[in-house]
Amino acid sequence: METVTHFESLRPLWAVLVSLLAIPLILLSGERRPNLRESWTLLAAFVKAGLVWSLLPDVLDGRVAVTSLGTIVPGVELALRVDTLGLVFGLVASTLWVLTSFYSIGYVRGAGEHKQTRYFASFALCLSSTIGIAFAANLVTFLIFFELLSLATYPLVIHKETPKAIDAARKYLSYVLPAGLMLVLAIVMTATISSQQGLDFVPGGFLERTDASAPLLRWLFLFYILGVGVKAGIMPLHSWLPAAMAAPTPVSALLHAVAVVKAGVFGVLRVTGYVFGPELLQEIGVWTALAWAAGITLTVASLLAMRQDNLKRRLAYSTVGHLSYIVLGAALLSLASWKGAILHLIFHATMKITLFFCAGAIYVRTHRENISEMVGIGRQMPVTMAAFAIGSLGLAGVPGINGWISKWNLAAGTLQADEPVFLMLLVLSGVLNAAYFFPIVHQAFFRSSDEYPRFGEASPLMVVPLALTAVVSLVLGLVPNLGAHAWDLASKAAVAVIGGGS
Amino acid sequence: MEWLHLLVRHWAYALTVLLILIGLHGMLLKRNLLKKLIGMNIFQGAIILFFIVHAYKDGASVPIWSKALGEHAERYMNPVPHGLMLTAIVVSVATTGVALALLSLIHKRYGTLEEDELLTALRADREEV
Amino acid sequence: MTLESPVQIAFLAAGGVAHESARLVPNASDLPALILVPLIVGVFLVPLLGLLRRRLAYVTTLLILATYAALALTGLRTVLDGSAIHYRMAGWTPPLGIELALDPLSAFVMVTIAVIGLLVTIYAGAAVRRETPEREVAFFALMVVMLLGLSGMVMTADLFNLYVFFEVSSLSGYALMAVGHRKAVVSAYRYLLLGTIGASFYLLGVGFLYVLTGSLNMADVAARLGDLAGNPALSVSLVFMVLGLGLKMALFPLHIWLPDAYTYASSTSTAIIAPVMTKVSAYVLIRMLYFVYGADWSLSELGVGPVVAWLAMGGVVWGSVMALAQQDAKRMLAYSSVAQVGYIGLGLATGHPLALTGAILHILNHAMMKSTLFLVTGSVELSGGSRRLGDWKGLGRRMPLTFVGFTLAALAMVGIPPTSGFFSKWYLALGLADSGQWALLVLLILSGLLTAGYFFRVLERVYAREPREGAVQPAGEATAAMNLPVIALGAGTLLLGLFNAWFVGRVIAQALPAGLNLPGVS
Amino acid sequence: MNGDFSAVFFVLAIVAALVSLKVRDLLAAAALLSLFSFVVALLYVSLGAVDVGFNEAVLGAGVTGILLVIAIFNTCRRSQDRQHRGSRGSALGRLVAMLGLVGVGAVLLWAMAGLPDFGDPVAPAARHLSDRMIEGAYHDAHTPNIVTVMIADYRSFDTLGEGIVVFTAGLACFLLLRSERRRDEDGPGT
Repeated sequence: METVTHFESLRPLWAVLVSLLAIPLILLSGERRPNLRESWTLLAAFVKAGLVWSLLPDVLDGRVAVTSLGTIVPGVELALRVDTLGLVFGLVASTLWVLTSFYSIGYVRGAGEHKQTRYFASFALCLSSTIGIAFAANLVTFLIFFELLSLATYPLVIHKETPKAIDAARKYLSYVLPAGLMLVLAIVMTATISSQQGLDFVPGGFLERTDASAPLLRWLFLFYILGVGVKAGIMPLHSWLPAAMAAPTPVSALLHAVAVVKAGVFGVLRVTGYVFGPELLQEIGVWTALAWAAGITLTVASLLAMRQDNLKRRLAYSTVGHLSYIVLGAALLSLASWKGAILHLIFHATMKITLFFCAGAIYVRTHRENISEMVGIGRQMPVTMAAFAIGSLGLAGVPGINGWISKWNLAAGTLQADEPVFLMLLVLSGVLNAAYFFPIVHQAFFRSSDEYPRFGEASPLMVVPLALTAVVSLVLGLVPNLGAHAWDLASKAAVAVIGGGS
Repeated sequence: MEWLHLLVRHWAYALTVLLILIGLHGMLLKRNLLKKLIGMNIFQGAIILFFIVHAYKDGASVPIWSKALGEHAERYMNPVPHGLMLTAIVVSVATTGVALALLSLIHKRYGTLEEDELLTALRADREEV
Repeated sequence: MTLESPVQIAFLAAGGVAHESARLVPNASDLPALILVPLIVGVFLVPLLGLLRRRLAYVTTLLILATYAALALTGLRTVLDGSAIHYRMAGWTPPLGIELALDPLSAFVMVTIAVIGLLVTIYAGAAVRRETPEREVAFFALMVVMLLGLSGMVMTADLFNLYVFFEVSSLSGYALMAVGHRKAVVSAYRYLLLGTIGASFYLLGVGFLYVLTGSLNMADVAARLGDLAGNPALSVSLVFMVLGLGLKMALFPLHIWLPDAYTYASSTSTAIIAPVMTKVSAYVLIRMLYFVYGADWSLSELGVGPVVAWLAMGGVVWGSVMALAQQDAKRMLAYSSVAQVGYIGLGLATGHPLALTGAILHILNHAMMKSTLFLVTGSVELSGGSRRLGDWKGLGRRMPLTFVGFTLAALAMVGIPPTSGFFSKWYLALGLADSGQWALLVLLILSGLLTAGYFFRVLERVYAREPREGAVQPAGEATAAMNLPVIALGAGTLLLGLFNAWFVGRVIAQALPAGLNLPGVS
Repeated sequence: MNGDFSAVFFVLAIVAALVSLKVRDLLAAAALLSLFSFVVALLYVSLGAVDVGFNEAVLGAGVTGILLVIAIFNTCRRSQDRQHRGSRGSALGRLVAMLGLVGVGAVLLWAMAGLPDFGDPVAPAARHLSDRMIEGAYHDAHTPNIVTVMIADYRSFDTLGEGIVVFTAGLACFLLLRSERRRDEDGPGT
C-alpha cells in the first residue's frame, strides 16, 4: 500500500463554495438580465470544474488535500478531504455540471420555463452540496451536505408547479426526509458506540467489532442503508425517482442520473468501505443482504423499465437498475467488484446523462415524451439519436463503450467473491437492458413515420453537450485511463478499501 | 391506626389540604367563570394558610420583639412565612383584580359568564381580527 | 416600605454607573443588580414618558431594552470562565437576605430574553399601534414588566423571590395575552386560572422545601437537603414544582391553555410571550432539578426523569400531529410550540449532559425560531393578509424578504443541518443514545418527520402555488422595521447552527451543573 | 396563643368556602368569600401571624370583596351552575379533573408522614432562618416588629416585586378596560 500524505489546501473549500457564491449573483441578476445570470452559472461551473480537476494530480501522487473549518459539534470537525473516491465523484459531478449548464440554458429557453432564476440558483446549491458530499471528511460533514442536497433538489422537482410536479415533490420529500432522519439516527448511534472520536472516514472502516454487539451493528448497518439507500434507489425505496421525472429534463439528467442518486450510491460506498469496512461486514454478515437487495433491484428495475412508454420514466427505471450495479459491487467486497463499482459510478454517469440529454432535446423540439411517438425520429435528429444509440449500447454492456469495462469488472468481482449467482443476475440484466433500449434505437432509425412535420436538431446549446458526452463514453470505453485516469483512480480506491491482497 | 396518629398530629395541615382541594374543585369543576375565581381565591388562601400553619410554634408569642421575651428565638413565632405571605396576599389580590377585568370584558363581549353558553357563543363568533 | 427598595436600587445603580464611568470598566460584582436596573427603571419610565407623548413609550422601551441587552451580554461575557457573580440585595448575607446569582446558565437565558425582547420591540413599533390602538403605552410598559419578571426569575437565587417575579411575569403575560382577537379575553382568562394554579403549585413546593429545610436560598436549601432523600414531603415538593412549572412551560398534558392563548392574542403579544415565557419556566425547572434537588435524586432515584421524558415525548408527538391538522397559521405554530417545549422537557429529564446541552441550546434556538415564525404571521396579517394557510399561496413572491426569514426558521424547526434546529436535536439524540434510551431516540428522530410535514406543507403553498380566486392577500412586503428582526432572527438560526460547537463549548458547557461534563469539551 | 383554638376558625373557614362555592347568587357567594377571608384572617391571628391577619382582613376580605361586588354589578348576579349538557368531551374533562383532584389530595396527604408535627418548636423551619431573623432583627434594624424588618430590610427585594405586581395589575386593567371603552365608541360588538 502506498503512502498517503495530507496537506492543507483551500481548494476543496473553494470547490464547494464557488457555486454557493454564485447564488446571490444569480438571484441579483434576476429574470430581467438572463444573460448575465447565466454567465454567472457558467463561470461558477467552469471554476468549480477547474478546481476539482486541479486536485487530480495530487490524488494520483497520493497526496490528499484537507480543509478544516473548525469544530462543528464537539469532537467532530467540519472538514473536507479529497481522497480518491471523493475525487472520482467530484470529477464526475463538476465536469458534467459544465455540460449541463450549457444544456440547461438551451433547454429552459427552448421550453420557455418559468422562474428560471430560482431554477439556476437551486441548481447551483445542488452542486455545492454534491461536491460537499464528495469531499466530506467525516460523517457529520457528509450528513450536512447530504441533507442540504435533499433540500436543494426540492425546488427543482416542484419547479413546474403543476399538480403532477407538486405530487412528485411531496413524494420526493416523503422519501428523502425519512431517509435523512435514518442517517441521523445511524450517525448518532455511531458517534455513541464508536471509539473513534472524529467520525472520520477511514479506508477499510473505523468501526470495530468490539464497539458493539453484532445485532446492534446489524441494526446500525440497516439504518445506514435506509439512510443512503433512498437516494441510491435500492428497491423498495426507489419509487420517488420515476416520480421525480416531473422535473425539467436537465434536472433529471444531472441530478437524477448523476448527482443525487450517485450521492446515495457514494454514501453506500462510504458506509461499506469507510465506516464498516470489509472485515466487519464479513463478520456480521450483512453484506449478503445488501447484495441480494441490489441484485433483486437491478433485475426488477430492468423488467419495470421495459413496461414504461414514457421515455424519461424508462430511463429512470434504468437508472434504478444501474445504481444497484454499483451497490452490488460495493456489497461484494472484492477488489474487482469495488473497482467495477467505482468505474460504473463514472461511466454510468456519462452514458445516462447522454440519454437524458437526448430525451430533453427531443422534448424541446417535438414536445413528445412517449417512446411510441418517436418512431422514425432518428432521421430528423440524427446526431441526437446517434448519441442515444451510443449511450444505450454502452449501458447494455456492448464492448467498445465504457459501460462494458465497468460491467466486466463487476462480473469478475462476483467470481472473486465466489458468488456466481450474482453473475447470472448481471448477465440477465444486461440482456434486459438491451431489450428495453434497442427497440427505441431501432424504431428511431429503421422505421419511418409520415406523421412528423420537419423538426430537425435542437439548438446547438443542447446538441453539443449531448454529442460530447456520447463521445466521451465512447473514448473512455477504448482508453479508460484517458484524461481523468478513471482506471487508476478506481484501482487506487479499491485497493485502499479492500487491500491489495484479496 | 398509624394513619390516625399522623392525622391527629397534623390536623391543621390536613384541614389545609382540604381547603386546597375545595379551592381547586371550584376552579376546575364550577361552570361559572366567577365561581372559578372564587375557587381560586380559596385555593390561594389555603396555600397561604399552609405557610402560616408551619410558622406556628407551640407556646410561642407573636413575632414582635419585646424586652420581656428577650432574644430567645423559641419564644417567638417563626416570622419568615409571615413576611412571605404578606407579599403572597398582595399578589393574590392583584391576580383577582386582573381576572375581574378580564371577566367584565368577557361579559361585555359575550353577555355571559357561564362556561356552556360561552362555548356556544365562541363557536358562533367567527370574526377575524 | 414599598418605596424604599426602588430608591435603594436606584441609588445602587447610580453608584454602579458612577463607579463604572470612573474606571471605564464595569464593576463586575454589581452586574446582577445592574442588569435589572434598566428594566426596573423602565417599568416606571415607560408609562411616565408615554403619558407625555405616546410615541415616547416605544422609543423608551427600545432604549431600555437595548441597555438591558448590552448589560446582559456583558454579564454573559463576564461569567464565561465558569464563574458566578453573587449579589446580595440590600447587603444581607444569604439566606437572610435575597441573593441574585449571575452564572453562565442564568446569563445565557438572560441574553436570550434580552435579544428576543429587543428584536420583537423593534418590530412592535408599527404593529402595536395597529393592533392595540391608543393603548401602546400600557402595552409597552407591560412588555417591560414581563421581561423584568422573567429576568428576575432567571437571576434570583431565592425560591420565594422567584415566585414573586413569577407572578410579575405571569400577570403582565395574562394582560398581554388578552389583547388581540375578541376571543383572546376568554383564552387569557383560562390561561390566568391555569397559570395561577401553576404558580401556586410552585409556591406549595417552595413551602414544603422551606418546612423541611428552614431556608429559601437555593444553594442553602440544596446543602440542607442532604439527609432528606427518603422523606415523602420532599418528593411531594418536587412533584408540585414539576406540576407547577410544567403548567407554565406547557409540558404535555398540561399544555391545554396554550393553543387558544397563542392563537387569539395579538401578533406582538404572541411573538414576545411564546419564545420566552415557556422557556424561562423550563429554565427554572432545570434550576430546581439540577441545582436544588440534584439530578441523581430527582431524576433517577425518584423516577421523575423517565416520567417527564415520556410525557415530553408525548407532547412532541401530540403537538406535531395537532399542528399538522391546523388550517390557521398561528394555531399551527402554537401546537408546534407544545412539541418544541417537549424537546426541551425531554432534554432536561434525561439527565445526560449531552441531552441537557441540547435542551439548553434549544431554549435559545426555539426562542429564535418561534419568534421569527410568529412575527411572520403578524407581518402577513398586518399587511392585509390572513392567518388562514389556504390564503398563503403565492406569498413567497409577494413578500420575498419576510418569507426568507420564515423559510430559515421553518427549516430550523424541521432540523435541516446546518441550521441550529438540527444541532439541538443532535445533542438530544446523542444524549439519549448514550444513556441507552433507544425507544425515545427513535421517536425523537421520527418526530422530525411530523415537523417536516407541517412546515413543508406551508412552504409548498407559499412558493409553489398560485393564490386562489378571492384569497385575502397582503398588499405587499412588510416594512423594513418589521423585516429586520425577522431576517435577523432567521439568519441567527443559521449562524447559531454553524457556530454551535463554539457556542456549546464556550457557553453551554460552562452552564451545565457541576458533575455533568460534556465529553470532548475541555 | 393557643393553636387548638384555631380549629374552630378552620372549620368555619371550610364551611364558608364550601357554601360560597355552592350558592347560586353570586353576590352571596362574594359575601361568603369575604367571610371566608375574614375567618382566615382570624385564623392567622390565632396562629400568631398578626401582620398577615391584618393584611388578609384588609386586602382579602375588604378589597377582594369590594372588587367582586363591583364586578358582579357590572356583569350578572346569578350563577346557573348548570350541569353540563353531557357533551362527551366535557364529561371526560370533568372526570380528568376529578381524578386530578383526588391525586393532588392523595399526594398531599402522603406528604404528611414527612412533615414536622404541627407546632413543633424544633422543626427545621422553626430553627434555621427563623432563629437568625428573630435574634438579629432588633439588633439590625431597631424595629420591634420582626416581620416588618424582614419585608422592609432583609427581603426588601420581594417587597419591590410586590410593588411591581400591584403596578402591573393597574397597567393590566388599564390595557384591558380601556380597550372596551373604545369598542363602545365604535359601536357595540356583536
